[in-house]
Amino acid sequence: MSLARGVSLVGAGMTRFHHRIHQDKSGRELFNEAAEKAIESVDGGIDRRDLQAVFVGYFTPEAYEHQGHIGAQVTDWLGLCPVSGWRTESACASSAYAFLTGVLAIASGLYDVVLVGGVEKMTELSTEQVTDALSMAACDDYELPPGATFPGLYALLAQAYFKKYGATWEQLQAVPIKSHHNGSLNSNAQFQEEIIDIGNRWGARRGLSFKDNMEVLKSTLNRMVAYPLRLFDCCPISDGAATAILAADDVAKKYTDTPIKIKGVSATTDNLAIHDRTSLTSLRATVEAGKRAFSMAGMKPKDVDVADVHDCFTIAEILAIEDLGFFKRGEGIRAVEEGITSLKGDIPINTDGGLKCKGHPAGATGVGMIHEIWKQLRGEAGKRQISNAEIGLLHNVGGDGASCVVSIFSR
Amino acid sequence: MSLARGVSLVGAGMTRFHHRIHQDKSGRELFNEAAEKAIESVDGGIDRRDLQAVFVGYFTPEAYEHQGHIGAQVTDWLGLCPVSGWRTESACASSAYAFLTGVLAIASGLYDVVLVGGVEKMTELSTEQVTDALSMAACDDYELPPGATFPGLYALLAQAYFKKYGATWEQLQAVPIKSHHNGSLNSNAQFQEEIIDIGNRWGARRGLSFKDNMEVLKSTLNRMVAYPLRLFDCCPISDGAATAILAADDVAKKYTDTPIKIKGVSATTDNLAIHDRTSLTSLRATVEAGKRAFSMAGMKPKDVDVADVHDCFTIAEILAIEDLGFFKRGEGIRAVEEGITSLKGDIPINTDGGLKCKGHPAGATGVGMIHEIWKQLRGEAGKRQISNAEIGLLHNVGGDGASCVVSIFSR
Amino acid sequence: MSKEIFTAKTFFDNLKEKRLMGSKCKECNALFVPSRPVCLQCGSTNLEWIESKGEGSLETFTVIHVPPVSLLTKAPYVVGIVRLDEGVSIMGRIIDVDPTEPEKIELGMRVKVVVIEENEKTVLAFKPFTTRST
Amino acid sequence: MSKEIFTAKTFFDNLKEKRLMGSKCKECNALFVPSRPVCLQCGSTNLEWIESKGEGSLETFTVIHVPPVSLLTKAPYVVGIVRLDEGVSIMGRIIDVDPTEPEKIELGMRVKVVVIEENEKTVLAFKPFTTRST
Ligand SMILES: [Zn+2]
Ligand SMILES: [Zn+2]
Repeated sequence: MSLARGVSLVGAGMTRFHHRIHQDKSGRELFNEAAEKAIESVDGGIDRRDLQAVFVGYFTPEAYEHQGHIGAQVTDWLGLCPVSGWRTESACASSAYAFLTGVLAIASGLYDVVLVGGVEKMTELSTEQVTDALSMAACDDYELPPGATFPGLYALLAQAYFKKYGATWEQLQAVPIKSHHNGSLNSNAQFQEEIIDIGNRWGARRGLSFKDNMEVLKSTLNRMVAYPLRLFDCCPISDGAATAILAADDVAKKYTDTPIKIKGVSATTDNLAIHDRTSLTSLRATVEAGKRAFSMAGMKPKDVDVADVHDCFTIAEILAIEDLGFFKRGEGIRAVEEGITSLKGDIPINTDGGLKCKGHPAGATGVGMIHEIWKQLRGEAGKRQISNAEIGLLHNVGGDGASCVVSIFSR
Repeated sequence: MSLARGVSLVGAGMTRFHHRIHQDKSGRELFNEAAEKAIESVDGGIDRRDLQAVFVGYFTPEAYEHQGHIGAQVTDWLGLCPVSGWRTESACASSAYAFLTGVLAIASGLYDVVLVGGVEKMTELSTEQVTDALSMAACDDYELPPGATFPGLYALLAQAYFKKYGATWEQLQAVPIKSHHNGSLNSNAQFQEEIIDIGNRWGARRGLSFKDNMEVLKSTLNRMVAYPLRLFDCCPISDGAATAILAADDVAKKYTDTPIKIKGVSATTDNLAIHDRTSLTSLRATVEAGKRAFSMAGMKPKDVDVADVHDCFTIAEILAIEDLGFFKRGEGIRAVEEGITSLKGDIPINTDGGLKCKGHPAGATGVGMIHEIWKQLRGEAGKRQISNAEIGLLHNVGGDGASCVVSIFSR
Repeated sequence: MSKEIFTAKTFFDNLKEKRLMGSKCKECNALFVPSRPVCLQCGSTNLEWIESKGEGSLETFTVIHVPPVSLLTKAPYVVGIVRLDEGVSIMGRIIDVDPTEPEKIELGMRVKVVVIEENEKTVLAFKPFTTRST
Repeated sequence: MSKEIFTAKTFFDNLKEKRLMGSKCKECNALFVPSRPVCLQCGSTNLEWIESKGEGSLETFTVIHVPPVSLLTKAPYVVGIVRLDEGVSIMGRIIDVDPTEPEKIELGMRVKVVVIEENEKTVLAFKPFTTRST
C-alpha cells in the first residue's frame, strides 16, 4: 500500500502538559494555544487561512467538559470557519487518528494543508471520576462489571509477562527511572525532576529521606494503584493540547526547506476485552501496525533513530519495544536496564519523558509524541537531542491495546 | 478540488430506526445487524474479510452506554480485527463524517474497500437525560447556561424566519404532513402512519377524534416542546444503526455492475453558538458545503432528482432546501405546501420520511440518509420510488448547523 | 505585544461582577461578545477587552417546555438572542416576561442585562426595560 | 438457518440464573465465552449456544486499590482472567482470596464460577476450589 500523494509535517506546537497550570482554561482554549505555537513554528511562516481543515482527537469531552461537536468548537475558536473539521476518537490514541485522518485527507487530494491535533482537559474531576472516564476505553459489558480499571488491565498484562519471562517489578523500575531523567530535560513535561528529587521533596514533609531512585520507588510514597503497579508505574492525569501542520509534499516547500516526511502510516485494532486476545504478553495491534508501517516505509526496526512509544504504564513500554521489533520477546526489560533505550543508547525511547513524565492528556498524547519526533528530527530537542536523528517512529495505543497507530517519519 | 481516485457505494444496510424494538440490544449489536445487511446487499457478494477498515459515527456513546473506543469495539464484534477502525464525531452528522473518512481513505490509496456507518442507542435514558446528551452539540460555555435545548435552538431560528418572511407555524406543518406520508411507505421508518391516523389512535384513549392532519397538529395531543415548535415539529428519540460499503472505482466492478458513484463531497463548519453566526435564517455551513459539493460534481441544484436533507426539526428542512439552492430564500415553505418536494414533485425531499418519521439515532442518521439515496438510485425504494432517479443528494447537519456534510451521488 | 487571555473563566468572573465583557480586534475593530481570542473578520490574535453597556433589543426567543435535567423545576422559561446596541448578538435567559403567553413577547423590544446565580453557575439574562427618552 | 441472538443481555440473563454461556461456531468449532455473534476464526455468523462448566485456572490477576466511583467502598479487591477448562479465557472478580496478601494468590490455581449481584448488576466472579481428585 502506498499513498496517492506524499504528505509532510511542516509545523508542530504543544502546550506544556500539566495537572495544575491549565486549570483556568477549557479544552478549546488549550487547543488554540497549541495551534498558535504550531503556526509560529512554520519556518517560512503560514497564514492561518491556509489551513483547509482541522482534525481533533479528544477521548471523553462529554465526561470532562459536557461538550461534544468538538470539530466545530475548535474551528470556531481558531477563527477558521467555514473550513471543515471533526473529531476522531479511539481512546488514548484519539489524536494519532486525527493525524492519520489528516494524512488521508491530503493524500486523497481534497486538501493541501491541514491542522491536526488533540486535547484532553482532565483535571476538573476527582481521581476516581477520571478512572471512570478512562475506563470507557475498556469493554463496558465484560471488563468493567468485575471492577477492572485502566491500571488494572495493564497490571494483568504485567503479571502475565512476569510469569512468562521470570521478570520482576524491581526490574521494571528501569523504565520510570529513565523517563524521569528524560523528562527533567523537557520544558514541556509535567514532571521535570528525577525520581530521587521528587522522593526527597515529598519525603521532607514526612521526615523521610532517600539515597537513590530505587529506595523511593520501594517506599510507601510509591503507593499501590493496581498490584503490582504502583504510582510511579502509571502516567499522571494531565491537561494539555498538541497540534501539527501537515502539507502535501508538493506544497510543503512553500513553508519550509526541511519538511519532515511521513514514510509510513498504519492503524489496527484488536479485541476490546483483553480476555479475548491471542496473547497477554504482546499487543497484536502493535505488532500488526508496526509491520505494516515498516513495510510501507521500506524500513526495518534497526533503521529507527528515535522512537516515542506508548508507555501509559511501565509494562506498556516493555511490550511496545518488543512488539515493534526493537528487541526480542522477553528481552525488553533487560534492554532498558542496560541503557540501550536511554538518550545515549542504540535506540532511544521516549526521549521526551514519555507519557509517564511528559503527561498523558489522553486525546493530546499521539500528536504530543509527533511533536517530540518533529523536534528530534529537526535537531531542536536541546539537552535531550539524539545526534543525527534521521528516522523517527510514533507508536500510540488506544486503551490497553485495542487500537494502535504506528507512523514513521524521516528528515 | 478533485479526488485522486474515484469512490463508489457498493452496498448499504440499516436496522429499522425505533424507540422500542431495539431495547434489548447494545450499540455494537445494532451496528453488527446493519453491517450484516450491508454485506448481504452487495450484488456480487462480498467476503467480510475484504473490508479493510471500519469508520463509525456515534455522537455520545459515553452518555448512553458508558463506552468509548468505539472503532475497536465495532471491528471486534464484526470479527474483523486487526483491520483499522475509529470513531468520527460531529454531533448529529457523526456518520456522514465516517462516510467522508471512508471516501478519503480510499481516495488516498491506503484502502480499497471499507465499511462506514453509524449508530446511536438512545432509549435507555429519560427524555430530559437525552435532551441533556443532545445539548452537548451546542456551546456548553455560552448556550447551555441560559437553558437552551436542541429544539430550543431551532425554535430561535424558526421565530427569526417567521419574522423575516412573514411565515407562520401553520404553514410549516406542510413538512411533517409530507414526512408522515413518506414514512408510511418505508418499512425501516420509526413511524409508518399518517398524522391523522396517529391522532385518531392516540385520541381514541381520550375520547377525541379528528377530521384531518391539521386538526391533530393544532390539538393538545401535539404538545409544546420549545415555542413555537411542538411535538410533531421534532424528530423522535431513536435507536438504530446504518452502514454502507465503499469501494474504489477500480475494484467496485468486482462487487456490482451498478455501483453508485460519489460525484461530490464537502464538509464545513460554522460558529458553534448561533448568536455568533452571520444569519439566523440560513445555515452558512450548508450554503458553503452545498456550493463546494456541486462544484466538485460539476452540477447544479436543478440536476438533483432526489435529496435527503437534515430535518431534525421542521424549520431545519425549510432552511436546508433554501440553503442548498433548491428554492429562493423565503420560498421554501410555500414549495413544501405546494407539493414541489413531495414524492410526485419536481424535487422530492426526504422520501424516506426524513428524520421526523424515519427516526434520528444521531450517529446513524447520515449513513441512514445515504441508505435511502442508495435505494432510490437503484430503483429499489418500492412504493416511494422516484422514477428515473439518477442523481441523489445527501445533506447531514451537526447540531444546529455548526457542521455539515453534503455529498452528491450518481447512478 | 502582550496578549490578553480571553478565557470563558475570565468572561464569567467578570459577569459575576455584572460586567458583560467582549473583545475588540485592534487590527480591524471587529467586536465580539462574549470575548474570543481570534478575530473572526481578519484572523488577528491582537484583541483588547471592551465592556458592553448590556442594552439591546430582542432578536428572537423561544419558550422551553422540555428542559435539560438541571432545569427541570424551572420550565417553562424563555431563552432569547439579544442584539446589543454595540451591534453584536448574544444568547441569554429572558426574565420578567410571561412564558405562558409567548404571543405577547415582542421581537424588537428593548432589554438590558441581568445576572442570575443558578445551580452554582453565573447565568446571563436580560429583562425588558423602557428607555426614558429615545 | 435460524440465527441465534447472542446479545450481552441474553448472556447476563443467563448468568443471573448461574449459567455461563458462550457461543460455538458450527463451521469451525471455535468457542467463545462470553458468547459473540461472529466467529473470530472463520468469520461465520452460524454459531450455537453452549454452556461452560465454569471451572478453570487463574491466568493472571491484579488487586485494585484505586477503583472507579461505583466501587469506592469495595477496594481493595481482586480482578483476574481465568482460563476455563474449555480452553477460552474470561475476566472476573476473584473472591475468597486476601487482597492484602497478593503474593499468596497463586497463578494457575483452580477456580470456579460464582455469580454476584452488586450495584444492580450481575457480576461474574470466581473463587478457589479444590478438585476431589485429579
Ligand atoms: Zn480583526
Ligand atoms: Zn468459525
